Amino acid sequence: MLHIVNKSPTERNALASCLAHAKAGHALLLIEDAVYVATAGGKAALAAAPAGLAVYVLSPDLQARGLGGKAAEGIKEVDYKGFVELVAAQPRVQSWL
Amino acid sequence: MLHIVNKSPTERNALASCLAHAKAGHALLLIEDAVYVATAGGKAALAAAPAGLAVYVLSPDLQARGLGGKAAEGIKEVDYKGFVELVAAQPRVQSWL
Amino acid sequence: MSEGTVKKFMFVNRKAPYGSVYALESLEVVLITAAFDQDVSLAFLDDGVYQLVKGQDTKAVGMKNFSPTYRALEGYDIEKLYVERESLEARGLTEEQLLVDVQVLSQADMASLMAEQDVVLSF
Amino acid sequence: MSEGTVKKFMFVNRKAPYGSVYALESLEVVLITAAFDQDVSLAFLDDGVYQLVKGQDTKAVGMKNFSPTYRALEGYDIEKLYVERESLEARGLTEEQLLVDVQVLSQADMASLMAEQDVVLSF
Amino acid sequence: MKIAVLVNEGPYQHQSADTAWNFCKAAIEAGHEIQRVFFYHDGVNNATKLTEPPQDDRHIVNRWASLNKEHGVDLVVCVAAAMRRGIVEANLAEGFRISGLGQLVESGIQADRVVTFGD
Amino acid sequence: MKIAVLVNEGPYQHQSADTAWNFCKAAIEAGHEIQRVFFYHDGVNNATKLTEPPQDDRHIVNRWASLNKEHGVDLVVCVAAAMRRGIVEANLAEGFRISGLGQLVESGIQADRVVTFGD
Repeated sequence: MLHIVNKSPTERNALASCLAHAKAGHALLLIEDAVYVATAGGKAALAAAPAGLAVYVLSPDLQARGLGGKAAEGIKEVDYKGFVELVAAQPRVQSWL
Repeated sequence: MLHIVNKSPTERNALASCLAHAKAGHALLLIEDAVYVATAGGKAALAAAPAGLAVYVLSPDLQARGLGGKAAEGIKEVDYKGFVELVAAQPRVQSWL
Repeated sequence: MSEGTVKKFMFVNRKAPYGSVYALESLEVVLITAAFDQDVSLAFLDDGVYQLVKGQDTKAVGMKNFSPTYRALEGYDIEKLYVERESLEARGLTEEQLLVDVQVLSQADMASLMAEQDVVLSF
Repeated sequence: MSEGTVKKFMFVNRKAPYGSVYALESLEVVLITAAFDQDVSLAFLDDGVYQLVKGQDTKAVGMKNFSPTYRALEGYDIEKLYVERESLEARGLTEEQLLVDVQVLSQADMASLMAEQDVVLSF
Repeated sequence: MKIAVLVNEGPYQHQSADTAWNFCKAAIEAGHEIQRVFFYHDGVNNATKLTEPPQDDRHIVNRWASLNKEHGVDLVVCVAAAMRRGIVEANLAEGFRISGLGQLVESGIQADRVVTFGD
Repeated sequence: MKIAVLVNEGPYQHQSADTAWNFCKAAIEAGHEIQRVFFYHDGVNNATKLTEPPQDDRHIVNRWASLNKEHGVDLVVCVAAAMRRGIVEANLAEGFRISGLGQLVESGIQADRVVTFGD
C-alpha cells in the first residue's frame, strides 16, 4: 500500500491517522503541505510510524516551500516520476484526505 | 472580541490556536464542525480556555449533527439571532480559519 | 478486465457531516458502486464516526438531512459498515448513539481490513 | 465614517503557502488595504510562518512563486510584520531562515496585539 | 449596526456559505444593516447562475440573490478571484456584481463589524 | 499500467489540481496509460472554460485540456456534482465531458490503480 498525505501535521490529524493504520512493507509519500514533516524541524511527527514503513517526500513540493534538498536522513526525495514509480510499485494507493 | 471557530479540534488546530490567543472578557462561538466541542464528549478540548472566556455554541449546528439540546454545562446555546447579538455585543470579530 | 470483475472497494470516511459535502457526496458514490455489483465496504474513523450519530435534524440550518441514506444502504445490499472503536471512544460516543447497525473494529483490525482492499476511496 | 478614517487592519496568516491559495490571495488584500491608507499589520502564526521561509522555488510544481511580494511590502509602507515565536520554535525555524525582516513576538504579545485591532481578517 | 460579511468558500463544498446566509438573514431580521457581502477565494462560486441543485436541496445562489432583491444587500464578487475561477459577466447570477478588492477594504472601513466565513 | 485519477478540489484554491496534473504528465511520460481523470466535488470547477488567470500564472483548465488533446486522456466531470456547482455544457471547456458517477466506478474496476487528489 502507498499512503499519501498532503497536510501539515501541525494543522490536521491526517498524518497521525495514516501512521496509526500503516503497516510494515507499506510506503508513505509526503506531498504538498505534508512535506514539512520530512525536514529536521518536522520529523518528530513520524515518531509513531510503524517499523518497516518506507518514507518518501515529493521534492518539487519541498523546493516550492524553500526546503529543497533539506529532507531529513532516512527520507527519500522523489520527483513526479518517482511518485509514479511508487504508485506502480505498491499494489494499492490510499490518500489520507 | 468574539472568536469564531468552525472546525473540529480532533481534525484541526484552529480551536487550540484560538484558545491560546483569547483573553478574559472575550467570547467564543462554536459553529459548524466545532460544535462537537460543546458536548460532554468533546468538552475536554476547552481545558486550555483562559479564565473569563464566555463559550457559546450555535444550536442549529448542534441539531443538524444529532446533538440538539446536548450542550454541556457552562456552554450557552444560541441560534442565528443569538449569533448576531454576540457580534453586536463584542467590539470585534475574529474567525479562526 | 471483463464486465464480471468484482473488486473490493472501501470508502474511508474521516470527516464530520455538514461542515463539508464529502460525507454526502461519498454516499452517492457508494450507491453507484453497489449498483455495479462490487464488494463495498464503508469505514468510519476519526471525525467520520460523527456521520452516523442518531437524531440529525437539519431544519434550522436549511441543509439537506442525508442521514436516512445510511439506513437505506441495507436495501442496496451494502452491509459492511465498519466503525473504529478508538475513534468512538475518543469522542465519548457509544454504539447505541449510532443510527444504524455497524461492526465496531479496533484500530488494528481496521488497518488490516484497509490493507486487503483493491480500491480505497477517501472523501 | 469619513473618507479619512484610518482603521487598524490585521491580516492573520495561519496556513502554509502553495497547499492552498489563501496566502497568495491574502497578500492581494494587504496591498489594496495599504493603498487605502489604512494601518496594516500582518500576523504570521501556526503554519503561517512557513509563508516566510527563504528560498522558495516553484519551478518544478509549475505554480507562481509569490514570495518576492513579501519583500516588496516595504515599498508600500507595510512594515508591521509580526511572527509568533512559539510557532517558529515548534517548527524548528529561526528568524535567519525568513526572507524578510519581521518582529518576533511571544504568543502573549501576539494575543494582545490582536485584541487591539479594529478589523481582523483571517485567510 | 452596519455589518459586513466576507465569504471565502464556494456553495455546497463547505457549510460556510450556508452559515453566512443564515447569519445575514438573522441580522436583517434583527434590524441591522448588512453593509455588503463580499465573495472572495472560492466564495466567488456562490455567484454562478448556472447551478441546478437537486430539487430536495436548497438553492444557495438563489438564496443570496433574494437578499439583494428583497433587502437590497450589496453582493460583490472579487474580480481577480473570479477570473481565476471562471466567474464572469456571462455566468453571473442576477443580484451580484463584480468589482475589486477595494470594496472589501471599504467594508472594513465603513462597517461596524466584519464577519468572515470560510474553511 | 492503467492508472485512474480522481480530483476532488477546484483549481487555484488547493494544490490538488496542480499535483494531479503533474502526476498525470509524469505517468504518461513514463509510458503508463491514464485510464481516466474523474472530477468530483469541487473538482468539477477544473472544467470551466471561463477561467482567465493572471498572465504570469499557470492556466489550470488549459493544462488539463492539453492532456486530452495531446494524449487522448478521458476527462470526465461528474454530472451531479457539476449541476450543484454550475458547470454545464454551456461553460464546459473543450476536452472535458460530463457523465455519471458510474464512470468513476468503472475506473476503479478497470484501472490497476486509482490515485485520489483532494483537500
